[in-house]
Amino acid sequence: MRLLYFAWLKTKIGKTEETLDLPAGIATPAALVDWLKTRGPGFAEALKDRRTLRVAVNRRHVGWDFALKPGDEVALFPPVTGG
Amino acid sequence: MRLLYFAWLKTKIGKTEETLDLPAGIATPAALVDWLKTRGPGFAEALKDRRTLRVAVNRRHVGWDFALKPGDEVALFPPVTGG
Amino acid sequence: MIRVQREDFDVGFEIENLTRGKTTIGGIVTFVGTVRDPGGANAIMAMTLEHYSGMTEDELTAIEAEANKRWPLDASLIVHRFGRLLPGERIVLVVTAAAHRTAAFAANEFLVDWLKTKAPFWKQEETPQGTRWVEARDSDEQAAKRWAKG
Amino acid sequence: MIRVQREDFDVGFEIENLTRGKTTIGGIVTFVGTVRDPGGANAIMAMTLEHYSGMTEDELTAIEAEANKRWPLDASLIVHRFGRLLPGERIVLVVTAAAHRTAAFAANEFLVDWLKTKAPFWKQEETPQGTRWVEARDSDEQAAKRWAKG
Repeated sequence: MRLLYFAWLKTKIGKTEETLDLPAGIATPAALVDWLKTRGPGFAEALKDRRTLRVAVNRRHVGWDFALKPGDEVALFPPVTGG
Repeated sequence: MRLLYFAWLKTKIGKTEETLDLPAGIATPAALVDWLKTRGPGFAEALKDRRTLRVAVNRRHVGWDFALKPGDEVALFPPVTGG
Repeated sequence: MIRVQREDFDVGFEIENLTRGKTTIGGIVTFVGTVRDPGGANAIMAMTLEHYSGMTEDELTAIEAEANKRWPLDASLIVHRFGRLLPGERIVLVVTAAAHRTAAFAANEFLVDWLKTKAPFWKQEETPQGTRWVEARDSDEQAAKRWAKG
Repeated sequence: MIRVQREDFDVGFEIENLTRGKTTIGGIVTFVGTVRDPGGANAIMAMTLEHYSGMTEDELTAIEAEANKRWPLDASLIVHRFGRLLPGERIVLVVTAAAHRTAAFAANEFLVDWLKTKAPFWKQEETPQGTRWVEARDSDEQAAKRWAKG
């Protein structure tokens, strides 16, 4: 799957995107975030409070319990501030 | 006083403006309209229903019971349709 | 700023001229009213706007001041044309600029509603059946009433 | 029509290009969002807009379609910039045109409220104290909620 990070998530995690295999047992964005948090202090800091985050799968806003599939493009970002 | 007519009043009355002395006893636009109606069929036709008319004195919208003074500029017109 | 004129106006130029260098502005709302040809049985070939020269300018100045009293605007502009106009031609321009968009939108709608019901302009339409004066619309009166202060 | 671009846009040209020859239009509403420098303790020197390329275009296309479903628009346009912008520079353009002004105003406010809360853009400000990411405003969330269908 392709993972994208935007705004301050990008800064804290230290990268814009990465490609990895969806780990076994990870079926939702909520579970994915919990797993990502174990990958290092940058991830743990950036993802510590899910209420400050939003998630999109294949370029559409989704909820934390959305059903992930292998090959999905998952983007994590703070609430948007456009316009 | 100066009298101005706009839109279809102008057409029915047959003139855009005229200057005349405020007749004795005419103290309001309501009384003025009643007096004007006696001046001919064009006036009678144009002014027959005051609900279809609006009045401005010295370039300000006023009510039919506004107190007229000699030298006022009085304009009669239908409801506006600008914008 | 207000202007009443026969000539067309350049929307981009007017916005730029009004707001240039004002870095406290966050939102600019613009309304352009155009001559509409409804087509079919209501088709029009042209429209002539008559106005009460002198009163028009006074009224536009007063309503612009009222909008600036009600909302914190950084800039505002009303340009209204008169004379004969063809379908698609611009009639009126209202620009309102403020730090926040809500004030700019509200002030703009207030001004446009007001123009429809109070500004001394009268429209005469040229139709295949002849010319006719446009009647005031009750929906415009209702729209204007929502701004009345309680 | 929607566009996401780094370059500035010409408001007058965009309106003219969108509406030229469409004589069923009676009212055109335009919103231009600009980089605001609040000054004082909140002064900013510049702002950088990051966006999610691809998703942004999809989302703008979808919301424009939704606005056209909700209101009878004759034409609509959204142009949103990204990259580094200075105070006073244009960020976003929303144009809505309809036979009657009420539809054009409502659709425009709907689109702008939506852009503030859903379009995947993030603003980073450069201040005398350093750079900071702008936080989402609760007032924008509230403004967007008024369009939710019951």
